[in-house]
Amino acid sequence: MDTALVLQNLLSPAILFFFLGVFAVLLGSDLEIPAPLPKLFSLYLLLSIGFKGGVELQASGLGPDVLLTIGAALLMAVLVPLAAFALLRTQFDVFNAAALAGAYGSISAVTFITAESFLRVLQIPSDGYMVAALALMESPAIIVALLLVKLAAQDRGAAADTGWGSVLHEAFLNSSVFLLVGSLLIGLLVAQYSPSGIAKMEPFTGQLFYGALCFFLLDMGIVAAQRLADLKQAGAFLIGFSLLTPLVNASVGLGLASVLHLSQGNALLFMVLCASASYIAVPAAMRMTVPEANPSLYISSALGMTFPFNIIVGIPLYLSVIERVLPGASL
Amino acid sequence: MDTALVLQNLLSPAILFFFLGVFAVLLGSDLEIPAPLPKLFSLYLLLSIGFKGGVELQASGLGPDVLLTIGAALLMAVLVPLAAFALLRTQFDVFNAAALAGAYGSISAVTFITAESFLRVLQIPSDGYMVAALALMESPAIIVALLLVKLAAQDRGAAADTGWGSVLHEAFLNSSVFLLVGSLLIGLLVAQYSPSGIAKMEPFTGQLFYGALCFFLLDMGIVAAQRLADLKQAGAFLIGFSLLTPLVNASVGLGLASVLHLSQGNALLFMVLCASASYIAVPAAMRMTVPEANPSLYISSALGMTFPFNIIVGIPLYLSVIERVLPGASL
Amino acid sequence: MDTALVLQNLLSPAILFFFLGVFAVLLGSDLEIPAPLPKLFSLYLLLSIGFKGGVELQASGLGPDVLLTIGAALLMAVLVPLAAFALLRTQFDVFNAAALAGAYGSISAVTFITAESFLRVLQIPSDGYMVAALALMESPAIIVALLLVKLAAQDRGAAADTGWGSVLHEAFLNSSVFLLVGSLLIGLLVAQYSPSGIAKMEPFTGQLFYGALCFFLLDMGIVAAQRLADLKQAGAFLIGFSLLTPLVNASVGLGLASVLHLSQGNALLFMVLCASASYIAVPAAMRMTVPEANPSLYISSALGMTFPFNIIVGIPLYLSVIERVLPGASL
Amino acid sequence: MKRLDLLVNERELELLLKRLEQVGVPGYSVNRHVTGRGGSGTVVSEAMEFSGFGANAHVIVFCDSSLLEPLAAELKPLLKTYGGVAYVSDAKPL
Amino acid sequence: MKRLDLLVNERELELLLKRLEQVGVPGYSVNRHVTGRGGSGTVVSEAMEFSGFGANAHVIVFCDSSLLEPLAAELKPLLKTYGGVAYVSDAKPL
Amino acid sequence: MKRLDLLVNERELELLLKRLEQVGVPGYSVNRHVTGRGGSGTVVSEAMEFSGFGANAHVIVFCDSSLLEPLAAELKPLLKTYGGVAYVSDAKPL
Ligand SMILES: Nc1ncnc2c1ncn2[C@@H]1O[C@H](COP(=O)(O)O)[C@@H](O)[C@H]1O
Ligand SMILES: Nc1ncnc2c1ncn2[C@@H]1O[C@H](COP(=O)(O)O)[C@@H](O)[C@H]1O
Ligand SMILES: Nc1ncnc2c1ncn2[C@@H]1O[C@H](COP(=O)(O)O)[C@@H](O)[C@H]1O
Ligand code: NA
Ligand code: NA
Ligand code: NA
Repeated sequence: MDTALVLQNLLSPAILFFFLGVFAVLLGSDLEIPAPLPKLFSLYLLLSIGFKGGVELQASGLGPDVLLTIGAALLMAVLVPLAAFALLRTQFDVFNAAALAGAYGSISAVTFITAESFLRVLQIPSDGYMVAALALMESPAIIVALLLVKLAAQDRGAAADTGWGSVLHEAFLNSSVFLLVGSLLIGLLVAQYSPSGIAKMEPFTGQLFYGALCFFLLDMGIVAAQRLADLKQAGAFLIGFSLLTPLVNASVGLGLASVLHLSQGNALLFMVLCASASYIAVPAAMRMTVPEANPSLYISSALGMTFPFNIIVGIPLYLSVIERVLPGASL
Repeated sequence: MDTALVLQNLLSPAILFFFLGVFAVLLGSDLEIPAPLPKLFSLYLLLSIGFKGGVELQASGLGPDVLLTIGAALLMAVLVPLAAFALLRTQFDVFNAAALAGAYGSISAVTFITAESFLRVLQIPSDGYMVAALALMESPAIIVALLLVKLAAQDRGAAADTGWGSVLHEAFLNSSVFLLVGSLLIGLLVAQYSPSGIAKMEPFTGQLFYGALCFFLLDMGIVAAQRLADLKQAGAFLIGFSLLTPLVNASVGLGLASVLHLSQGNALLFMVLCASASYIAVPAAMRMTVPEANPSLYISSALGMTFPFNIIVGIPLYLSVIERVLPGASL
Repeated sequence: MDTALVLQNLLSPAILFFFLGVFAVLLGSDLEIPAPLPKLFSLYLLLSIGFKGGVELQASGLGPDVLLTIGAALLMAVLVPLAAFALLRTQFDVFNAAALAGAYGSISAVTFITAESFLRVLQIPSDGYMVAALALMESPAIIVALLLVKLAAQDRGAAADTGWGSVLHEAFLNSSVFLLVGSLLIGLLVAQYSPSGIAKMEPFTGQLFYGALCFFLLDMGIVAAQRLADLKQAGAFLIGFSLLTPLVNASVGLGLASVLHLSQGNALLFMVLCASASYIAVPAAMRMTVPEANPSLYISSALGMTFPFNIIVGIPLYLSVIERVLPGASL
Repeated sequence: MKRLDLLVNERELELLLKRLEQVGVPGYSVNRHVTGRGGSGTVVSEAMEFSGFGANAHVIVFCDSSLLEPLAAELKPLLKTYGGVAYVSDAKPL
Repeated sequence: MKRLDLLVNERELELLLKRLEQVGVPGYSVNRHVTGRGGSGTVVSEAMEFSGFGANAHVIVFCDSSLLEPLAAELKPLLKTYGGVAYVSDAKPL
Repeated sequence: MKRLDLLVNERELELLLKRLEQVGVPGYSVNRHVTGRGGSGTVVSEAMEFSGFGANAHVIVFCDSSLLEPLAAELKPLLKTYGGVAYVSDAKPL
């Protein structure tokens, strides 16, 4: 693994502020980012990444490359939860296995954003249509997880509100999916019909973006470190799962990226999408539709372990592998 | 009505984010901008528009044109609530008629800001002193409404705190009037005595402005759509009133603008001031001084109907009329 | 005192927004910046000042000048609370005297930031390592105050959690110290190892800074004016103390600055550090470790009197003295 | 002792607290940003806090039962004018 | 009259309020952003509000005691499925 | 069963919750950002939350009456040192 890349990542403001949040908890500082400020930053990041992605998607168009990449993303969003469920069932009941599978089949937008910022520092280009892949990978795993519960636990008693209507609602209309997709569509429309709007949005969605990401990662460091304590109780299997799953999924992602001849930048983003786990959209859906599952299992592993692993170790690791495996990939 | 203008407006980021908020409610997404974030954005917008208006007002000075325009604005702020009251009394009791009249006699700063952004996209100039007109049009209708209540309902019982002291207090010191006027004066002072401060404020009050407006309009879309449901219960008369009043007031405004030889940009802003209704300053005052009125009537019609009508249909409509009626108006 | 300097300060946006907040309270406007928005701005200001200070500290290095200045800062942070305690004991019990001494021995980051902005308007340079002095002056007075309580009130009963562990914890890990020092270290590391990160942070930590300061000072004006009422009850001695202490401490600071041949800009920042009193870190610590002290004494004098005095009168006054006393000081 | 729970709109909070102080309650606690639905059916939501509407405030007063009568005299006209509810329960210090 | 205190996760709030309205309570007050610890030991903190977790909501209902039975019938299944607690005390209008 | 209402400054909340857990309460709910006025006349306002002052927290505990005595033993010294109030009422599960 390329030490220069690792250091470049570790010593970027984004990761250092994440560590600052982690240390605040470990050292017992009373530093906190009071609610609803973290929500402000997460709404802002989703709105900005969506808008910018839409603008770039309009520029790149929906050619066969784009559609193939998106198809591969959807494939992973269905396969990963199925495979994860099979593995998790060896240790957990149907409900917890399905909820965890849903989290790991879906994605983390902040991990994606951190990877994109990393690429930008290294001046490695990537394409705006990867944001469309991001948006489309959020929901399928939620549906797969619910399907698994319905199939595997047919006698669960009709306690929760688990009709298909409400499942699809949770999958496609939960706030983070809705805001991301909506902003993407707005970016598309503005780029097509009202391009002067792009420049007017730029200081807000563009220039401010990296600083706001750092501020949010400071908070993410705090909550990830708080969750780490929970995770200890969850046991060795789940800790191993939350560290190995990103590696396995990233490898499969790399294979697909290689088959699809993705550029190095797009390949990294694709691997990160496969490797990351959801701690916003999926928990929100699972808590309503699979209340039998223990939320501290799925949120603590996704947020306390997989998220830090990906942004600290994963991103530079995946890129250094890409540089070896896809050296001739079109930049 | 000029289709290009309509599309230009409809497909601007500001209006598209407004629609995104509306759709969030209509589709049942759980997207929300938690309190007090909307307040952050509304404070920010008032502070910025005030400051920039003050800076420009100092540049333009208080010539006869400026004073005449401001005089016309004050005239409208007194006439509109009187006329509206006469009409509304045919359907509502004194209290509700007066509160509604107050809302429609006053203005909506966000509608003004949206119109100004629209002008900027079209590169049609407008003058900073229009912000002074905005500031001065907020309060008079509050006083007129209270006067009407005092005259028409002399036997109301001394329940509410309705002495003149508290009425003037509500009219001139409520937070939105106070912040707008205060920031305007600060802009004036800074431009006169400490002009280096203008450039230091610019990234905050200038560059960020449009993006922050879009974020706020996302929230306004959510609350407007929530209010729409209330409005259905209020009946056809009020819905008609909330759509026709802006058109009538804008027409009178156009007449005055034409008499005063306002430039096209200033004429649009003037029409928008006449056409818009208050959902911040006036409800705040009415709830204290006319507690007998039903708040969901005045806030739902101003926020759920007149506001969306103005920013979606009104602004491009008024401008296309201006382009026909005031073609020779000085740009 | 140089009238031009005074006016330059009084008519800067920062001070004018502070006054706007003061007037809001005095006139009885309902303007408020709802929680946790003030916290957002204070976290942002600490993060930004720390980060930028770290970047500049890396550039200047830790030469003997820097170390001497920091040593002088630490000296003041120990001497001031001792001297203040001796004086305050003539009027207050041990607990209140120690808490007040702690507040005045520590510093106010916002006063420092306001002074720095003032220098920037006048284009007088100052050095980034002064932020290190700022960071290091926050904690010592907390420890001194606690030592004084332990020595002077040995029979206080073990009610509060006042072991050394928790005292050091309050002194060095309270959120404002932690965020400032952490951001400073991040700035240092980024400047050294990942300098491309500086430019990416700039729009957030740099361009936005002055506007955000103005917004925060609007809130500070509101809370300072609210505190003023409390202070009246505290009596003439404390009012005198809160106005004279900054002058005395600034004078001692000026002496040290002159001995150390600080530049004019650094000398002003040093005087401001000596003259300012803490209303964030110290009250947070005192309320836990000296619960016997009356918080409204120390927070009202630091926030309601000393803070406004320093930013309105102190900063231009200190600079005009510097211009006379240190005329040949290296710019 | 008694516990008094008051639910009023935030805009009337100042007025209400002034009356409480006049009656001489030993203290009170205020929880703002409360939402709800009242007798008139009006829904109060956080979404409108940015506007002139505000949300509700929940005021809790622990006081001697002897204060209930003067409190009722002071507060009932206010509640009648501006809306809001007031309920009393028993409580005793821990 | 009675006072009913409900503590549930914010995500279930909509469902709960719908049931309250079905039973026909005269009103309710909602306090969101409540944190806590429950029977399962799970700690709810404001720090997770940005995520899909949300915080708790505290719902207060003042109502006639005759409503307690239908309320129990409507709410208990909900509390059993999603967690949360419900307690009743005596209260009377001021 | 009993309902315990505690009002303390947010800065002491951690200490208080630790004591509650030591006594073994079955759960608790915390409402932060509460303002108020206490015996000493000090007004706590949201405006000072950015500073070292914080606001108050309102902690509600539903527990068996047998826990009241150990709770009083643990909490009273804390309340005496740092201020705050504690009141008990009757409550029963819905
Ligand atoms: N029965 C009730 N139980 C709990 N809270 C209530 C009740 N009735 C009214 N409220 C609260 O008091 C506020 C004002 O009530 P009203 O004046 O009836 O609209 C409502 O928004 C609720 O927050
Ligand atoms: N004994 C209790 N006293 C006060 N609040 C409680 C109690 N038990 C549970 N809660 C609240 O109800 C929420 C859900 O409880 P549970 O379903 O037991 O996890 C907790 O997060 C607490 O806020
Ligand atoms: N009688 C009371 N009723 C309701 N809340 C109270 C009462 N007394 C004190 N409090 C609350 O407890 C906090 C601390 O009280 P104290 O320690 O007396 O200053 C106050 O800020 C109030 O929020
Ligand atoms: Na994934
Ligand atoms: Na109008
Ligand atoms: Na000092």
